[in-house]
Amino acid sequence: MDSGHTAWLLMSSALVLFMTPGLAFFYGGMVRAKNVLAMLMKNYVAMGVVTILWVLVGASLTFSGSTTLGGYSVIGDFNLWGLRDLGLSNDHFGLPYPDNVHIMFQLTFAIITPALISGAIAERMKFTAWAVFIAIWSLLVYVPVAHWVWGGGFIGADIEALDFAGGLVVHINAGAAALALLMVLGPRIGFRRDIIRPHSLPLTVLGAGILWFGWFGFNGGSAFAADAAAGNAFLTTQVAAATAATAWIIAEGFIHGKPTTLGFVSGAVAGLVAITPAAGFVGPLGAMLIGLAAGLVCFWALRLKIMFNFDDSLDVVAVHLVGGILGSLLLGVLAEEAYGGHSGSLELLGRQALSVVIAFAYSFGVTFVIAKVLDAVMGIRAAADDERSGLDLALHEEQSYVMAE
Amino acid sequence: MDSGHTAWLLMSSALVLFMTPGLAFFYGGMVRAKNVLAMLMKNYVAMGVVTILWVLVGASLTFSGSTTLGGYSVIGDFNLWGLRDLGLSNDHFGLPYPDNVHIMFQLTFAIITPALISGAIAERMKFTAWAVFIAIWSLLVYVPVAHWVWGGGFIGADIEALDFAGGLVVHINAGAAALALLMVLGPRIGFRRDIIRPHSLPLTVLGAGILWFGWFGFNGGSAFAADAAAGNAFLTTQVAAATAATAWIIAEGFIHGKPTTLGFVSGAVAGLVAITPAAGFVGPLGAMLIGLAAGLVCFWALRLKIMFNFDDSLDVVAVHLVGGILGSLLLGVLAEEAYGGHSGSLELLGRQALSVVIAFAYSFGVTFVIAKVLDAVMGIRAAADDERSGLDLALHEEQSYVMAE
Amino acid sequence: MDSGHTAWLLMSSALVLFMTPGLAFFYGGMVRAKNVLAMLMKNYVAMGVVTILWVLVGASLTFSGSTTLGGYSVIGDFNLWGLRDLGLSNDHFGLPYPDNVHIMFQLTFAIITPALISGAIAERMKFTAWAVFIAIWSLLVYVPVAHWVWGGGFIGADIEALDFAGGLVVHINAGAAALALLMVLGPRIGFRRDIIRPHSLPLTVLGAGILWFGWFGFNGGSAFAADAAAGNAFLTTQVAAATAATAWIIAEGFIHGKPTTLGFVSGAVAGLVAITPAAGFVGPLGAMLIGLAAGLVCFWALRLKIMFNFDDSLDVVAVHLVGGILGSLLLGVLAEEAYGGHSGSLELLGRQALSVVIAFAYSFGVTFVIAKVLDAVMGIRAAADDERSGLDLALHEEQSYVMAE
Amino acid sequence: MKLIIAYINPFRLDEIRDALKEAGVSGLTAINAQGFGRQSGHTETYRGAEYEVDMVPKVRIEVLVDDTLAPTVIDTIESTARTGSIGDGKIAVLPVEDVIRIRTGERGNDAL
Amino acid sequence: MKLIIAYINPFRLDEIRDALKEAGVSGLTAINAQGFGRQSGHTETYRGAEYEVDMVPKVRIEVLVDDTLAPTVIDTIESTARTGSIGDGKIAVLPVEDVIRIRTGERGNDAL
Amino acid sequence: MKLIIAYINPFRLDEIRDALKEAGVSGLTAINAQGFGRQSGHTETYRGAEYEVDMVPKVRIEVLVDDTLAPTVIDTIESTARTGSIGDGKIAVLPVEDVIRIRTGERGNDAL
Ligand SMILES: Nc1ncnc2c1ncn2[C@@H]1O[C@H](COP(=O)(O)OP(=O)(O)O)[C@@H](O)[C@H]1O
Ligand SMILES: Nc1ncnc2c1ncn2[C@@H]1O[C@H](COP(=O)(O)OP(=O)(O)O)[C@@H](O)[C@H]1O
Ligand SMILES: Nc1ncnc2c1ncn2[C@@H]1O[C@H](COP(=O)(O)OP(=O)(O)O)[C@@H](O)[C@H]1O
Repeated sequence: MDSGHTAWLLMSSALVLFMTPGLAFFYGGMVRAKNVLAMLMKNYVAMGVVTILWVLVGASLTFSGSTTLGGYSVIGDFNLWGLRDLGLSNDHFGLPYPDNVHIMFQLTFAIITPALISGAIAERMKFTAWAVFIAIWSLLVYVPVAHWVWGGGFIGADIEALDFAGGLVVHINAGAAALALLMVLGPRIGFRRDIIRPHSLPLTVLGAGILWFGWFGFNGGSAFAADAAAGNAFLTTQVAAATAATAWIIAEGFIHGKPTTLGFVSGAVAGLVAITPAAGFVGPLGAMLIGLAAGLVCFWALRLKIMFNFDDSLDVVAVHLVGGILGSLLLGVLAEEAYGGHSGSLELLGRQALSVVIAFAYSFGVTFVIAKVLDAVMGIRAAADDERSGLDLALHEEQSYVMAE
Repeated sequence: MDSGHTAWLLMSSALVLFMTPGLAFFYGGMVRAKNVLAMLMKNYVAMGVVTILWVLVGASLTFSGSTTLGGYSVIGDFNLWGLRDLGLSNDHFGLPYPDNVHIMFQLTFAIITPALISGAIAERMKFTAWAVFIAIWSLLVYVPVAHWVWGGGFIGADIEALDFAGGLVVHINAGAAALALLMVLGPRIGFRRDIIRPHSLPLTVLGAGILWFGWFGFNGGSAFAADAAAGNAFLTTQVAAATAATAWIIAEGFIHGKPTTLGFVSGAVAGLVAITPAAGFVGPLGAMLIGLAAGLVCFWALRLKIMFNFDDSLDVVAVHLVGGILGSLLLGVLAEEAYGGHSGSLELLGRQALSVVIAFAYSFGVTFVIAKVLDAVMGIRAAADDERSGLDLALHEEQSYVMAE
Repeated sequence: MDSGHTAWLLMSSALVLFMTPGLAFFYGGMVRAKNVLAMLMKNYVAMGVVTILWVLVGASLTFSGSTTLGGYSVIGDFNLWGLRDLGLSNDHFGLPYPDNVHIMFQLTFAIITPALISGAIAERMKFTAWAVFIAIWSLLVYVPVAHWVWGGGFIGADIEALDFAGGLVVHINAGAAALALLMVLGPRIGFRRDIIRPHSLPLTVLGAGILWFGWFGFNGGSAFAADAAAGNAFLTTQVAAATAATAWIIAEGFIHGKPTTLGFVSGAVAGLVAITPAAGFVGPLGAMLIGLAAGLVCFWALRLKIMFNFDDSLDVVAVHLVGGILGSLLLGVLAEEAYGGHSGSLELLGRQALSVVIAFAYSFGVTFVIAKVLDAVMGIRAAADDERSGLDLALHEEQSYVMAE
Repeated sequence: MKLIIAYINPFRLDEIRDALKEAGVSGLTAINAQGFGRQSGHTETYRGAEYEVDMVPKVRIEVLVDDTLAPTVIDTIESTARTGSIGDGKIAVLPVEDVIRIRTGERGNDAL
Repeated sequence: MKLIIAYINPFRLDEIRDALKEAGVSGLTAINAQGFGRQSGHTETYRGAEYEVDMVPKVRIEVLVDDTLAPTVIDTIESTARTGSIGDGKIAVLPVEDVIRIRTGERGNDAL
Repeated sequence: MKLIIAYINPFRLDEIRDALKEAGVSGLTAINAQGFGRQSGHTETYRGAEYEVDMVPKVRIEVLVDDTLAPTVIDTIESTARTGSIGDGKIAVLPVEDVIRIRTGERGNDAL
């Protein structure tokens, strides 16, 4: 074990954990004032529920052993339940830092992934249903997909698709689930009729700043060491975010006449999403291309919800699903041997495409079923009156802002 | 000296320092809009005053040498005053990182401890009295207690009580002081008669997010190395926070019908407090038990201020005093050899209980006297008119929010 | 390469990057509600534009080779353009961590420097003009000055002036540019006639907290290692910030009768600025003196804009220019051999003074010309109606706060 | 001329404004308000303390109209704002002695 | 019917509302306002610049009542809001021609 | 007595208040409002969705005056608020039956 690598992974874990509050504010600023606490809560609760499940069984099912199906590893086993046998060594993963740090680092990814979904169902989903949903979703969707890609499962081991820090596991996974869940949930009252504006863009901008900051742990930590690969992932992350943000506001300027603050930070997040699978496989110029593509394509993808008439309230599909797919595919073309040992090729692109299809299909399908069942069992949508008067008061008996007392 | 350990302790110092702004916002969101700046200021000023005192004499009195009383070390000496002889080595502490990093790391604990007290005296204490109070309190209360537990004093060396990251030194210490100070200060005008609501829960939620993030430095850094012990402390911290937050909102759901956002973050902080003394001595499952207990017990402890009719405005007693005691005692039972070299036992529990009683009694008693003397000398309570119109304008000539210009 | 040093520099890069959002909020809280998004945007956009330019040519021109003029190195070359040859080694800089980490760390300084300028031109400058301005300014001002001081250029190599973390390169540079730009831009409508108040001091206080936190990466990372020198820089940073903040509010108390929250955080930033060039060259007590001087002198320097009647909206001159000069000069006196290998002397003071004059003159002069040209070409000032109704709506078609929907 | 004041539910504002526009009203002013009335309030809970808050958020709109348009305005507000549940709000009609358009100095009905 | 407007100190709102409730008033509407009057304002200081701000935060309440209840309402507000210090505020009484309850369409006194 | 209501542009408030003070007015109350009228609104754009927002921020001031001062007050507001562009706002004059100063209990003109 090496103290420097350990230090960096500890720090990366803290950074990624901090992204969930960042995401909460990124989303929270975009909803109406009457729903801001409900939005924050839907994110923060993932830090509670997912942690408990991860320690009890999630980590084990993802990273301990393999259960095979037709020769392919599809899930881990229960040997590590409760993390009882983790100890203080690095025997389990053989990484240059302790196993408990690796479990912690991975936990932070397991937390933010379901939290990402919450943007799609903003301002109308019941809190209890949400809490139950993410518990089930973590175990039935996140854990298997993470196992397939990073835990020795068939996407990583057999298809040999690349996913540096979570294009498949985090962004496509969350984006596909968001789409399925919002289809079951239906649009907000007043969708496309009323003006539904962000109540506090400064909160959104703050959240984006925290996300950007935390993403260095997300991608930089995914090198699993404090070395030049981490440095490269760090740098490509910055370049992609910067380029995507800039591209987005330039596109906005052309199309709407004005660059917007929300556009800049949305572009930044799109760039961060798209570089996630690729961060360790491309160099700074490759990252710039990915960022450019992310800024333009995700900006364009905002129209999908108009074209297909679904209420993806905070654009999880346009940013995370589209951005995640984009990055996963572009990496198949832009990967350079010198950075991560892989070169872009048609064959790699094919493997990437296959993995994208699998992750999307699995996440969309299973999430749809979970949502339908939950809706039948407990109802997942808040009452219309509660939605109108606002979820903060209706679901949490709290007022977000009381300015004149 | 080792660069990896140094990197982690530098980072931990930054993280813990960042907790004080986090705490400021955690508290600041809970007061009324007319008092938010005064609340932020009472926290931030600790970063000023305590730093100066620490460099001049505090660090020396805590960590340099011992002055004994009846054979027990009760305080350090002045040899390190002004940190003049600290140099660039690690000779003084013999830790695997430079002495100046250790002094800095410890300083961040000395800053946040008095800041914690400010929640109890919110919305009514004079600023100048507060600034003088924390200066005196740091030297007469924080420094001795920290010396007793961590600086070679009798609690650590003779009673051999365990306190991984500040159950005694930080939380019980601050909680007992909060109780004493609020007794001298009296309740806010309108306590239990008017509706006194948080003015901006999003700020509180943000502050909680920063606290949670920073706490990884608090507990993780207290391993004094970037190793598996740090990793374990990091993980137990996360588990306890998550479990306590979840337990709190479940309890709330049962008792009040709705889980609240403020409940979730309060529970998280309670869990973080309770795990603080134990983080390096228990494993993930032990942490889960401590978190569960913290969530339920601290939630219940909110009633103390109703039962005994004292105005602990932001519940420092229920969260920090009760949580700190809980964690210090449970560690006596749940400690596992494998994690920190100590096993739970009746005997350890006894030592923990004794240390709790001493820390509580000393902090409560001395704080009470300081408060009484200060009140006689300069008056510690703001004028009733200032309290009514709000401390921001009255004490600082500032307006917190000016939205329509 | 050393994993510990790498870990610390990775982390420092993240911390410094996070300072730009921090600065955005520090500034954003101080403007009126109708201009907050425009202010945030002027800061965030630096994270976009400067990153792209840095990767393409900025890093190369600053740190790769030298182009000499009369024997003095005045700029680098284009050999490193696009960072194509950076690879995964540390060959280029020979530092104990990868070259890509060093490029990234330096990038974060290149980003925040132009962002600092935005405080001077708040509430009236066009966004597009600003974006173009920082692009040009980065290449024509930041890059050369950084090369002169840190990239092998004549200030570092020939004058042998000291600048630990950016007194010349960052603060004097930005402060002088701010002065030049605001002279071209002119004062806000209503300057010195209307009451122009901060719209949300909590945002400013939050931004200051983030800045303080990030500054540990700024100064601590500038030791280019996780060692005792980093530890010392970290500690002196804390001491200077604390002392300056405390000194500022005491001065305020004497002169205006009340200490203010804005005063405390302004003092902290002034202290952080002043210690920046000196952090590695003085010890804790030297830092205390620098902090004391910064708190008092920068507080006094607020009057400059009244005396000379210029609208430095958020006091970039008083804090960054004056603070930067102060620190650069005091370091010439207070430097101690034991900390950074240099002792204060008249001769060192002379070298410092010369470097200050050069940095100021160059930045002021070139910025003035850039501003004049830009103004002639595209107009840099928003239309009067836009300024009156607020830049958020006029330039970005966004509303900052929508509280009642 | 009349000043017609209505206390309405915030989420009806857009619809009512559009309906009034169609009914020929040339302007109105809306203000955020807190209303107390028959409509019951709500409970808020902070760290175990339950508060009954009996003020609910309302929007108060006011429209200056000439006498002939007044009944139409009242009817329009009534029919657009009515949901039939408690809290739909009230309309009050006040006499106005004069109206002045600042820009032009026009007075009386011309100023509307 | 009358419309009774009162400008009061914000921290008296709860008490006044409770008193009015007891006095038989069935509803009221409160709005945050800034008042300028004899009550002196305050100084604000930002980075050394001192500003005299002469607008103070007030709450403006308005109550629609029938003519018989009007005097009681005025008395109640007067006695509950009075502290005797400058800034206690003012009450104005305006004539109202009609009141309509939106939910039921009732008019006049019945609508109150 | 009259209640004079004016809907004005927010950035004119300070000037108008100062002018009214000079004109002999002893107090006024200002409220933030959203106005809809001839003045066109603005476009807001959030992630590609363009909204036409036709409510613009206004300040609504109200001044209680005795009958003799009323014309001066109207003139003062008119001349100070006028810029000649659409959106300068409107003034309305309402009859007031009584005014009470809470602090002293004075009534009518004495209460102003
Ligand atoms: N007497 C009154 N004076 C002023 N405002 C009133 C009065 N009564 C009701 N209101 C306003 O009308 C709103 C709706 O009244 P409420 O009694 O709750 O329902 P409804 O109008 O359906 O009977 C209240 O919230 C308040 O803003
Ligand atoms: N002529 C007026 N027109 C409208 N509002 C007024 C007027 N005079 C006072 N007010 C309101 O009443 C509040 C209190 O008035 P003030 O003169 O300060 O104290 P007092 O009512 O005790 O004499 C003011 O802040 C303002 O809101
Ligand atoms: N009929 C009306 N009733 C109430 N308020 C009105 C009315 N007409 C205009 N207003 C207010 O006056 C403001 C200015 O009116 P507008 O028609 O835009 O310009 P102008 O007064 O110059 O004709 C509006 O924003 C609104 O607040």
